[in-house]
Amino acid sequence: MSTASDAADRIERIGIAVGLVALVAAPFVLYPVFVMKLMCFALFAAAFNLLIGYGGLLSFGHAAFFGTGGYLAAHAAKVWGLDPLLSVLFAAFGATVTGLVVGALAIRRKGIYFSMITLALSQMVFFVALQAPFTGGEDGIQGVPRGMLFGVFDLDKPLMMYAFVSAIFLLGMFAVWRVVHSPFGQILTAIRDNEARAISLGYDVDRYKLTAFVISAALAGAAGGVKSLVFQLASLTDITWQMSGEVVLITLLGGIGTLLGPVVGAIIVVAMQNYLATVNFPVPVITGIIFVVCVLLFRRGIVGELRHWASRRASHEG
Amino acid sequence: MDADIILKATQLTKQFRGFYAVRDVDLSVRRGAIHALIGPNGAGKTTVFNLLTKFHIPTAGTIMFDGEDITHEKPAATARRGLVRSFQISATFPHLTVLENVRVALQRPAGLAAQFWRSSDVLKQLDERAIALIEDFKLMPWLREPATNLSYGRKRALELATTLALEPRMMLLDEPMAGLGHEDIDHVVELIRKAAQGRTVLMVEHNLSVVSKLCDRITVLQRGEILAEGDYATVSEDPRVREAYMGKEAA
Amino acid sequence: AQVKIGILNDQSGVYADFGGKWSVEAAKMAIEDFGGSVLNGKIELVTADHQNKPDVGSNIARQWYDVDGVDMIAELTTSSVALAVQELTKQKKKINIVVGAATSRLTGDMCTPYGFHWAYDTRALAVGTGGALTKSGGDSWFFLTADYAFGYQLEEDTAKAVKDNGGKVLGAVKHPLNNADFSSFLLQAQTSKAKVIGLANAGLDTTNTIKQAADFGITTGGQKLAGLLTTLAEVHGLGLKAAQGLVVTEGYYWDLDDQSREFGERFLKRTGRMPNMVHAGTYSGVMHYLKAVKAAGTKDADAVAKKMKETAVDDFFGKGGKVLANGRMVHEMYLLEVKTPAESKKPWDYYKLISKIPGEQAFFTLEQSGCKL
Amino acid sequence: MAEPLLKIENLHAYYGESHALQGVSLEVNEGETVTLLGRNGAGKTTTLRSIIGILDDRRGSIRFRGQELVGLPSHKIGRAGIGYVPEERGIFASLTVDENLLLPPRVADGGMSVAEIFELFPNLEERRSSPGTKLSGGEQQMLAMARVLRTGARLLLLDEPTEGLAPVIVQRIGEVIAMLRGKGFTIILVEQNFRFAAKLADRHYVMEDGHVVDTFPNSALEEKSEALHKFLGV
Amino acid sequence: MFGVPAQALYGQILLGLINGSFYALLSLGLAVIFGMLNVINFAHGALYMLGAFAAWFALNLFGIDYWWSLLLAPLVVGLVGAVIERVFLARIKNLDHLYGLLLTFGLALIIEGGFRHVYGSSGQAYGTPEELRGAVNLGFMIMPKYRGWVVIASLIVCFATWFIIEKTRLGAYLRAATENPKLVQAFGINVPLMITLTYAGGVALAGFAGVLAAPIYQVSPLMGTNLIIVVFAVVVVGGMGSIMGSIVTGYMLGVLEGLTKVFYPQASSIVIFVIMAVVLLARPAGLFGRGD
Ligand SMILES: Nc1ncnc2c1ncn2[C@@H]1O[C@H](COP(=O)(O)OP(=O)(O)OP(=O)(O)O)[C@@H](O)[C@H]1O
Ligand SMILES: Nc1ncnc2c1ncn2[C@@H]1O[C@H](COP(=O)(O)OP(=O)(O)OP(=O)(O)O)[C@@H](O)[C@H]1O
Ligand SMILES: [Mg+2]
Ligand SMILES: [Mg+2]
Repeated sequence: MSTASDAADRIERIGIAVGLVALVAAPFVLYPVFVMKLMCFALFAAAFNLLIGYGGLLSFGHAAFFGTGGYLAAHAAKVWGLDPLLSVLFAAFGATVTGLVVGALAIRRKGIYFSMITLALSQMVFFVALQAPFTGGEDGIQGVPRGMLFGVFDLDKPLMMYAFVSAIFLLGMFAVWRVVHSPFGQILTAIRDNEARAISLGYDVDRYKLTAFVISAALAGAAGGVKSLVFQLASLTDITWQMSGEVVLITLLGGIGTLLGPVVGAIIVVAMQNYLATVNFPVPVITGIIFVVCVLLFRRGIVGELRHWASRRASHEG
Repeated sequence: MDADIILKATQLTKQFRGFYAVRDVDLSVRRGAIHALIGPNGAGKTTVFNLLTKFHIPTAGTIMFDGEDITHEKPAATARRGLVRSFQISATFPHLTVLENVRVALQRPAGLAAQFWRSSDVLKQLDERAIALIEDFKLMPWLREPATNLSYGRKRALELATTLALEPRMMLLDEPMAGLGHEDIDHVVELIRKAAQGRTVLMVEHNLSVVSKLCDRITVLQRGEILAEGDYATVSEDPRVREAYMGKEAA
Repeated sequence: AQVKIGILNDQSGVYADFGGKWSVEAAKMAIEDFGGSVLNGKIELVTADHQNKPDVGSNIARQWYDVDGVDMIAELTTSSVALAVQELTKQKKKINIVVGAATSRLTGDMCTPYGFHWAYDTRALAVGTGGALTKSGGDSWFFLTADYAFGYQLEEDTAKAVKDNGGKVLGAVKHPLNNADFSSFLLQAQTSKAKVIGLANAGLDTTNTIKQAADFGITTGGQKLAGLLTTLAEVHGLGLKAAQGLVVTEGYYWDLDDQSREFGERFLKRTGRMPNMVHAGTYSGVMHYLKAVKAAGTKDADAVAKKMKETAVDDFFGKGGKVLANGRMVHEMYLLEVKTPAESKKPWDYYKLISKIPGEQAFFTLEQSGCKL
Repeated sequence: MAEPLLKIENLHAYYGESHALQGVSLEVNEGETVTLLGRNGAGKTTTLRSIIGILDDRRGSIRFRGQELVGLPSHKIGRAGIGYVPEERGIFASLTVDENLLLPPRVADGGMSVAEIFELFPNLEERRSSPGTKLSGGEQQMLAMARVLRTGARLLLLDEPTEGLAPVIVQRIGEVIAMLRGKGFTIILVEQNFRFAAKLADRHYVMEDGHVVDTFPNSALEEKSEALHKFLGV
Repeated sequence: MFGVPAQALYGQILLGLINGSFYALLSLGLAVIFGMLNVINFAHGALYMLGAFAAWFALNLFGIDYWWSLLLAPLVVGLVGAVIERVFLARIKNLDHLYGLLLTFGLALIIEGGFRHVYGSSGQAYGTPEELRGAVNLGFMIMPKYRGWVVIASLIVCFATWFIIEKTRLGAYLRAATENPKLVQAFGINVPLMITLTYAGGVALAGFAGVLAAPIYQVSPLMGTNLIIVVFAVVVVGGMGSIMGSIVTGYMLGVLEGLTKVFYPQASSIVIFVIMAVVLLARPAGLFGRGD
């Protein structure tokens, strides 16, 4: 009976192998910056997916953490001259704190209420970013130095930067995978399924949810921090609610609750944004159409559909 | 206080917008007993359960569990003390497999719940115990089936298995036989009897033959208040109980 | 050798009218007027929508420079994108001409040898509307300011220009970005009895303020509205009924003289609308660049930038125009007032000229700019 | 002989991929009370859901008064005069007891009045204005029964109506069913409580694994007890 | 009070009430749709915009005046809503309501993006109807007549809607159908039709608000984009799904926001979110909510 889900896992493992090879080859074929951007979004989406895919919590305000991370890393690197790694860690830390506050408020409610609360709170974070003196208003923080990693590796060299970003990306993805496939992840899924029952089994569900929320926020913050080093700027776009929508799109398109989904989703969305920018067709319309098509036709997302297909085939054969 | 009494509720009262669902109930459950709470529909049995397990906050009264006042504790904390309930309307984790359902209950006592940095492979150590329970409840064929695909009756069995997995000091079972097929009832009675060894059980049950077979002591509730208490023979003789609950043809 | 020009701006967002695809048309016209080729090669045009996202913008710019062989990027509405692309352009040693973005930092602390800023900036708007309007009698001011850096800068610069010209500022109220209802703020402005209400905001915020001001009888009550960043495109959207009496500063108006009319009418024929200063500025910037390439005989950025700075601009757009070492194109600006429906005689007849502001007054000098080159 | 009130032929029903009913055929005559017996998971509930159309992934034929129900949207089935008391009771949390009671529209004349219903279930009258799901489990079951009695539906599908009820109430429900039977209602009853069902039914169908495996009149109960024991463990 | 003359305060309260009228109408529509369909209608802002555009088209293409538009535009928007429900939402009705949110989010992007592509972003002007031009001097402020009308119109429509849903049989059907549509349908009620009509009705309210807004704001593709987020907050504060809650909260928050504009204008756009956070701490179900 387990063969069906094994088959699905196998598909994803193949995907991971292909992905790793691609990761090594990519900087020689594609734009390093493009691939780095993609990794930032993939990590962001993976963090988001941790919440929705495994905790059943749809946060519609995740840009708050991504954006906060971006600003903090940019500020740390530019104004304080921190080491790039420390800047990213600082970003993750800041997002953790933000996540703790937002999460503590939001997990008091469930379902759609939860989404609305995260959305509203992220709007508050947006206004802080808009007004705080250090964020540079609509200009953003420009000219962020990439710096020297450990004072040795010059990240202005594209390949160095690429290696740095890849390392953080892989680490982040591993963290997500670990959390999902951990005892904690199992309890999280159980809580999503039936909260009252989990309570009656003695679980403090709020603590579990909050933990998941904070881990997710921290990773999103790290992703945002890396992004601001890659592009050498932090700006308001990363903290708007439209960005929160975008990460939902990425995850939905790739496959909610799958490990590779966020990566596949990010590849498509980022590539699409770049491509659509140069044709005379309004980007929001295309984005909207993808949303609608995904929801109507393949809710499992690309990776989810693949997994489903594999497991069906396996169970028919088996 | 009597050391023999594991659970003691005093003057327990619950009011819903002016309506007394439970009123001045004094309930003592002896350690090691199988105690039944019976009464007509709407008498307040489930409400008492909800109060004891902290799912409701009592309007008045105190609850002592094992000599400690738990009146104002959080539900999860009470569960961790070993006071665990099942639900009247079946409660499983629908998307988890049968094995995982049982394992979730085993995880907390085993200290394998909050670690987000460890591999879930560590959970395999719980499988043996989980499978033993699942076998007891004849659920082996569905071991890796998501709970949602089970029929109603099997869900009840699964829920019971999950509750037992916690090895609670005291179990509160809300109509454990409801929805079970006839063929299974005797089997579950045995399971409960076996599970009750070394622990205390408080159960709500409408199936009187089960009550008479299993329970040492019975409390009858009516309209939120205690109507009678005693062993099965005494209670079933009580004309008020017959009138209010058992009807003409009580066993 | 081919020359490739990229127009990168907002084509689907809030600034889609302000610049948008109309700027692309303007660039096309410039290329056609130039003859379509330079240095024995075709001039090509590519265009993209940066969606107001600096990362999208700089990604496209990077790709254009590295793969597609783009030599110059122009337009660049939205400050954050413009700053990001200008930084990149410096790294890649290409040329960029910012037309649509406002921030004077582009030729100030963030200036680069290869970055140019063409149509206007926050300083010019401040001096134009603030200074010139104060001189012509509007000497007490109240500001409605969008609550973020752009708004503050605009308010601060304008307030300074007002005071320098002997006016006084009676008060200011900061409103949130993307506010829909301005009646509350307008009421405060009304009770201040200031002669001029300065709108230090942009986009839909500005148009909504103007529209609602009409409802509350602000302009008919004798107060003047000054849209610090308002162009013909927005006035067109509002209609004269709502916009009448509004005072704006632009670097171009189609009905100023024969030269401007000639361009405006050709543009109208192609697009169905009259150009504002961003569209006209894009034309001018592209044209100036092409002339410089031709004169330098190479597309090498250093040589072209040098030529661009050496040569006077002085076309229909940049009257008396010259380019400073920091990339600032200094040219005449115009203080304009929106006509009443009765005054307007034909379609697109929207403005009357109040005064001309010489470029030297409108823009910072190299020393003032704070550019360290 | 006239066509039976309800005639099911070769009915297949699916929950997604799972094939829950695999060719069920049965007949119910006007005025008859039949039970569906069977172990947990035999397909009893599924049969009822297929009739009423809540489960619409079904194939085969279900004819009610000569009208084909397969393919009909479920509101038309309800309107045709079939009342359904679901296993999980289906009481609405956001409606008061009164609103719950009045919710199903009348589909035919001859339904009970609200006063008659409260006479039958006095508990409900007391709790009229409280939210439906705040009732105790047993009260909810009564409400679910009461609800369809109002509508005038002549064919009632009752899924384990005595589950979780106090013995007094079980007796009351038994009386209600007997009374309905006396009034000429047609009833399909799914019951685990076999002794209860035996007193009320004219005929029994035995189901297993999505099939009907046996049918016999109540009078044949004695002879069948052997076989039943095998199927049901009673 | 705080150095602000009482006169000015009255003015601001009145203005707040006008804004509150829009909040109330929009959040009411959202609450109806959420309460009955369990869908967070992200397209609400876009349909509000559509209402305004419908009035603009009517005037500029067919010469239909404001008063007819007030009637026709909501019908048109309702019709669009009915199509949306039938074509899209009906297909996902049994799924987690997350999908409803995502679907309508997508639709909002398409509608707004499309309009922006064709009509640009700076918007179109729509004049105030002849009868309501001009202003009355209330002593403490100049009150444009049209704005007074907005308050009256919205009050009437809000209370009519409330009555239909809370006091009629239809309302009970709708609430029941939210919980268990299949069962309600099995009782003989044509649930799919009812749901379509409800969605249509909910968005027609948004369309109505759009027409009311046209003479006040620029008729712009972006007019609903940011408003919608605020309205979500209003609905959360009021208690999601609570009809009365969303109406009362709409007006109340409009007034509170108006006052903030005097005392601390920068905060006026977040005051609603702050209130939301406070309310959720004190009363998780919202001011008028019935609990989870
Ligand atoms: N949350 C609540 N709000 C209002 N009334 C409630 C609530 N919970 C229970 N009640 C009422 O309290 C009374 C007792 O209900 P309870 O569920 O405890 O009964 P019970 O004894 O378990 O009955 P059953 O045997 O039918 O399950 C009932 O009348 C019920 O309607
Ligand atoms: N919602 C569902 N999804 C998938 N499978 C289901 C679902 N409901 C029931 N089944 C399956 O269909 C089969 C028949 O179930 P059904 O509920 O009809 O049994 P039943 O005879 O009513 O049993 P019980 O006495 O336990 O109520 C079972 O194998 C069950 O697992
Ligand atoms: Mg109960
Ligand atoms: Mg069943």
